[in-house]
Amino acid sequence: MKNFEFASPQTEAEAVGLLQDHGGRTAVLAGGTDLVGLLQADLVAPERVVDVRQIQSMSGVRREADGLWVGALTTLDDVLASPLLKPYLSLVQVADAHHAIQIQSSGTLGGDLCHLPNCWYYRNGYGLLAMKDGESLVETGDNRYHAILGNSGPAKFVNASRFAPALIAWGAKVRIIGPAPEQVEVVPLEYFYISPKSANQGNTILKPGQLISHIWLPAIEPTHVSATYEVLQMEGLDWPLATASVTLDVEGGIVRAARVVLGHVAPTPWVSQEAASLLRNQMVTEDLANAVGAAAVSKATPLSNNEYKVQIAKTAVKRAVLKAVGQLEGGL
Amino acid sequence: MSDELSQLPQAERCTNLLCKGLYLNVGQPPGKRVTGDGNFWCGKTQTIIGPDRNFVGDGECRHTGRSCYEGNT
Amino acid sequence: MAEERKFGWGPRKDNVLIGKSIQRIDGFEKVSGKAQYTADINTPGTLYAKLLTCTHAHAKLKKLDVEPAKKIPGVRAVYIFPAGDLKAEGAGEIFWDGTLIAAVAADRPEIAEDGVKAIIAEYEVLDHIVDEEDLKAAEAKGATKAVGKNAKGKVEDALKTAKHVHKGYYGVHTISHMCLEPHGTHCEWKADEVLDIHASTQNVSGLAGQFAGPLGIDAAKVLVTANFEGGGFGSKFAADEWGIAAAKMAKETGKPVKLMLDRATELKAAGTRPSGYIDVTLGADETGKIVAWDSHHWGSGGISGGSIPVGGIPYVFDFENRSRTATQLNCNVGPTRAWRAPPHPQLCILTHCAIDDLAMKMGKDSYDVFLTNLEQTAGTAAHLPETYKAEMEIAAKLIGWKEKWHPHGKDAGKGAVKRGLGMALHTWGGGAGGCACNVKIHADGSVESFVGSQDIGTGTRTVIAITLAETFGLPLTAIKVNLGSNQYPASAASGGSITVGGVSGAHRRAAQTALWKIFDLVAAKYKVDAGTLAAKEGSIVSGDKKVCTWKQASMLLGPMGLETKGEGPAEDGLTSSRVGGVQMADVSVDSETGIVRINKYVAVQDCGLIIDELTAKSQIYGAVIMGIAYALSEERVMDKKTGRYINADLQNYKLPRIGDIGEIVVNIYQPDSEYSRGVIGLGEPPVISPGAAISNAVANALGVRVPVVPLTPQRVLAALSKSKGGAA
Amino acid sequence: MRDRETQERYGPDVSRRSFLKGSGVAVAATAIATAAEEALAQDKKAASAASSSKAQDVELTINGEVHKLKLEPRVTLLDAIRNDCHLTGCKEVCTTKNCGACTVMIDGKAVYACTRLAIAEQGKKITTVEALSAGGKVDPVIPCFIKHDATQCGYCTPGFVVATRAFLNEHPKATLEEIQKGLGGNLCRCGTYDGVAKCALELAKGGA
Repeated sequence: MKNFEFASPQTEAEAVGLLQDHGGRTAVLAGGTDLVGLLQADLVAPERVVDVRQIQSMSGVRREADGLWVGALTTLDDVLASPLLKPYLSLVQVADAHHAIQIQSSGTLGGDLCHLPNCWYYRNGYGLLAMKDGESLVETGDNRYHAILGNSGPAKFVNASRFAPALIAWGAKVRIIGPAPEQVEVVPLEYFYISPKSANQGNTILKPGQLISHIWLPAIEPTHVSATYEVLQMEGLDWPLATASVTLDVEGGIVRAARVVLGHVAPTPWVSQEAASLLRNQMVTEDLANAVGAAAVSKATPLSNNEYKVQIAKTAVKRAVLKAVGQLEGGL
Repeated sequence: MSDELSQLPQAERCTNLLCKGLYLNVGQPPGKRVTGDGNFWCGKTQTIIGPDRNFVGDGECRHTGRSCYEGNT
Repeated sequence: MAEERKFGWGPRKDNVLIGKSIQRIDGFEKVSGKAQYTADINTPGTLYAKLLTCTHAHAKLKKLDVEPAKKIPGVRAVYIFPAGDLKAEGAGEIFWDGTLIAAVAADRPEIAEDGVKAIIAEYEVLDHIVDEEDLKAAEAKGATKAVGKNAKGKVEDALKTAKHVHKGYYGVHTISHMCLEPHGTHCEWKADEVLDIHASTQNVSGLAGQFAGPLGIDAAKVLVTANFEGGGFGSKFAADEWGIAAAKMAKETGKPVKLMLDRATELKAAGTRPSGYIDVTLGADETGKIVAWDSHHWGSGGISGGSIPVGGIPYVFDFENRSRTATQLNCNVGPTRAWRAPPHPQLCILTHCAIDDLAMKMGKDSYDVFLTNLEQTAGTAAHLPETYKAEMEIAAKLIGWKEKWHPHGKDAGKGAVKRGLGMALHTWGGGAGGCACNVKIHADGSVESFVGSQDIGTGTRTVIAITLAETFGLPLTAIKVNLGSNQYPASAASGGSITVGGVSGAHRRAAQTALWKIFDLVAAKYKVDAGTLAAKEGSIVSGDKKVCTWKQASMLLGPMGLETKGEGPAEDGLTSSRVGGVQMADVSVDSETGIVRINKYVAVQDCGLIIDELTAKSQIYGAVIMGIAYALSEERVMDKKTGRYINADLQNYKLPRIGDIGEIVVNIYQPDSEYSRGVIGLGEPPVISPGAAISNAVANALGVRVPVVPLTPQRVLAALSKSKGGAA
Repeated sequence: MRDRETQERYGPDVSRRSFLKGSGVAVAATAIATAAEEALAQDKKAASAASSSKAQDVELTINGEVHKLKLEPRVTLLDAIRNDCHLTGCKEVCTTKNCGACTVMIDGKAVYACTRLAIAEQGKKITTVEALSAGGKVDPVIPCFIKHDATQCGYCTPGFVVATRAFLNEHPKATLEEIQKGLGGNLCRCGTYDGVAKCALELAKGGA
């Protein structure tokens, strides 16, 4: 770990100010579950670490007229305990699937959304694009855990956030503050992620000095159902091979609106319009769910060694759809 | 080290050649001695590469011509 | 005159402690965090050392400049390993990712890290080969070596006339030991040039010489201590070059130096279990008896060998007509070390998966095929067929084999999830390791023992205490066990499942020797026949009559007490060797995701006389869990492109956790005939079968063989896809 | 700002439903932004008060005792506890939030000490495994681990003990399934899980 300054602001404004310095070569520390490991591996080497956990306004879940404002510091434990978040089943399921109380106590939603890729080339110091001598290491190397969608560009890692698919399926937005003192923007979460085209790009739209302060969720209606299906090789702490989250609006057994989002299959969370459009105005059956799964991966372009992930992603979508309407049976 | 070398007349193992079996034999009669599991290391370098930067092994370390070879004489 | 004085265990029914479930006596230290491991030693002034390793699989070191590190305030020493010493003969060639180049010792760990980063190392990168499975590619690169071929009988003829013939390919990837306490030492030079070492080792009595030679000092001046050791599994027998580095830096700085490997280096440089792959053809007659075996196996144990030898295939069984060939691949991967039951787990997978597939081909119940061939296990030990038969019956009952078994791939479940059963057998020598101990009976009746052995998690202290307490008729709390120091009588390294046999035999001998002396003194003093005496419940008794208390008897020894020596092993029936073992797995496989989960796992294990059933069972639970790990998830992933061990971390090196193991049922097969065999070690045998048993269960569930272990979702789905005619 | 590929994928919003429309976001965002602006005005001065990267005074409250240390900001809580406070019950194994050997409690919650910076944990109530057998009082988790032999080499055990205590505090009546989920953050290489599960289950049944 390289040395850095440390600061612990009390307010959002103070945090933004602290993050601007050093040309923005600063890092936001929340639960530490990703950042401290990155620091130890020298993958992130900021000149200042800003611990935002003292900022009251970034904690807690509040109901407003338009929906919920969820502080970025909301931990997985908070997600599990919050009566306001309880109806957002697909979110709660993700928090519950983190089978480690240490992560549940520390990990925050904001941190999860900004979790850097678990790509082993990235984690071994080859950068997000894993380029060496102008060549992609992923393309010809061991890409068993890499992208099967959206991988035609230089980025072939998969987005590591476990909550993003569910949040995007709910149409969540993120409130971003900084880098200028008063600057605030609210962006649909699906536009938050980018697939970097060059080595100096990150995997989100966050500019140096910016951070997520809140996540916005629309108000839930009785007709809304949702589910997340994560395919985890291990029961214990592990990260998914593929994830699917669906949010449906079901009236009289007919799906009126649908969003289907896949995770861990592309450099960004993957919104599948193909899958969603198949669901609309239909009654969910096993056959339909199958077709939805197939549609979600119909444009998959697996790499040399990850064809199997297409099957897994397809299954995840199918099962998430069935799970949302309470029809899922079986599966490990 | 090449196969040809291991065909050469062989001496006793170099006294610096170690393997797990040697540490299981405390107090064992010769007939009951475990010979090891094929994983050798050099007692001088404490790695699988000898002082002469060649690999160590049951065959490799019987070769008296090796610069680092030490017999029990 | 009563019975002759001969070393031996008492009648089983008389045992108060032996064979019972006894809590380990060092449990409190371990559970409460008070146990001090090598990594926990922080004597005043201790410097922390960190390592610079090469991250190329094959390279030539061109330049190494450590001066910038030396200039950092707080850096006290920089050590250059032989691989980094450009002045040496043949210097500079690096053969695997993780090769140690230099170490930096500093006042604080973070400063040592700064020092490592300041070192300038330049390499010329050379061609590497890291694919251990691809025999043809290795041959093309000239990286193979024939390591043996032998045959008996008439294999070709037998295959021609066999009623059922199966040809298959199987494999198991390399794994790392992944000791949770990494390899490492804390070295401190004391007065008179004495080197005081705490080492994370399985070899307390064998380390002094390994340090002394390279340091140029007398072994007598090396103190080695390992009171607790955080896992070794066969990888901690050497002083290791990092141990020498710590000692040299401690010498140079005049301060204690602690050097523990970082996690990645632990995985890359401190031991792996070699891979194994096999092409095999086997044939059976109409009864299911296997009559022919023809195989070629290969794998890699690193750049210089250590792969699976030619012997041992086929595993447990041997067949009348049998031919086997072995080839070693010399790959740019870190060296292997003994891994729990070397190399039986691989042999078991390579053999018993093939036998199971033959059963599938014959349309027979795997159980029946194993049973039919049991007579062909007698070559290893005459008693094995009978033991296996009994154990198979027990295991089948425990797992519900007869009720649950179905033909491979048929009636395995309606939805995506298929369920299946699989089994495998194993054998291991074990026995008693060399051991010398001193047992001291103080004049106040307290008892102490001294032995240069170690506890690597198997319960060595407890086994010794039980042996002594049982012999002297005392409670466990009356015994003080001293181990983990090379200042005590030398004992064998803890490897090969020989520690429990070694220490229990030697301590029983020492204790019986002492007891007989005490009996003579008691007999003289209290005018009773020494031959009628026994030590029970804190007293010396003659028949039903209490003669004196243990304390009174001890006082007869005079103020100096009594010290006796115990040695072993000996041919006196206290210990023996060679066990069997049968395991069965009940798994579920999600055919749509490739995920395999263990429902139930049954391990039936014989191992002679059990000293402590609680810790013995723990060994079996632990071995099965380690087996589930290499069967389902753990593997070293060598990236062909960079030549690096790309998953050398606990995130991507996947190990099972508390929810991943299903229900494990442990049954120790211990009829009186086993008790009378004496003590046999247990650490290794139960780790052998899981790979094959679980693979066979998956094959039974799917009707398709997933040929290579671990059975990851990727491999399961690939096998399913291939069976449907899709791409592999 | 929007990534082209993301936009292309997204396509038109065809739904009539609010979870797709996100109406009213702007209002709330403004409300919060206003609060932020007010805070900004008050705290402009504090923003420049970042500490230095040099070793500095750090006070950790561990097991009720205050440890006054001089540490650089980069020192992890784990290193501080082990190397500077000489409490070696928690172990360093993975440093990548995976194994749980370094588990401590912070304000009662189980936390991986390797994921925290010491300087950031000042003023918190840190509890290490040592506290569970201090002052002659032994936490019931400890004898229960021993009883079920939930330890072999013992290196992972203290972390497992702390995790079990923290877990049971929140789930005093836990089922086996809950135990398997809750304690999935700890790794053991010797394979003591069966004993750990039995121990936790027994304590849960006894209402520990």
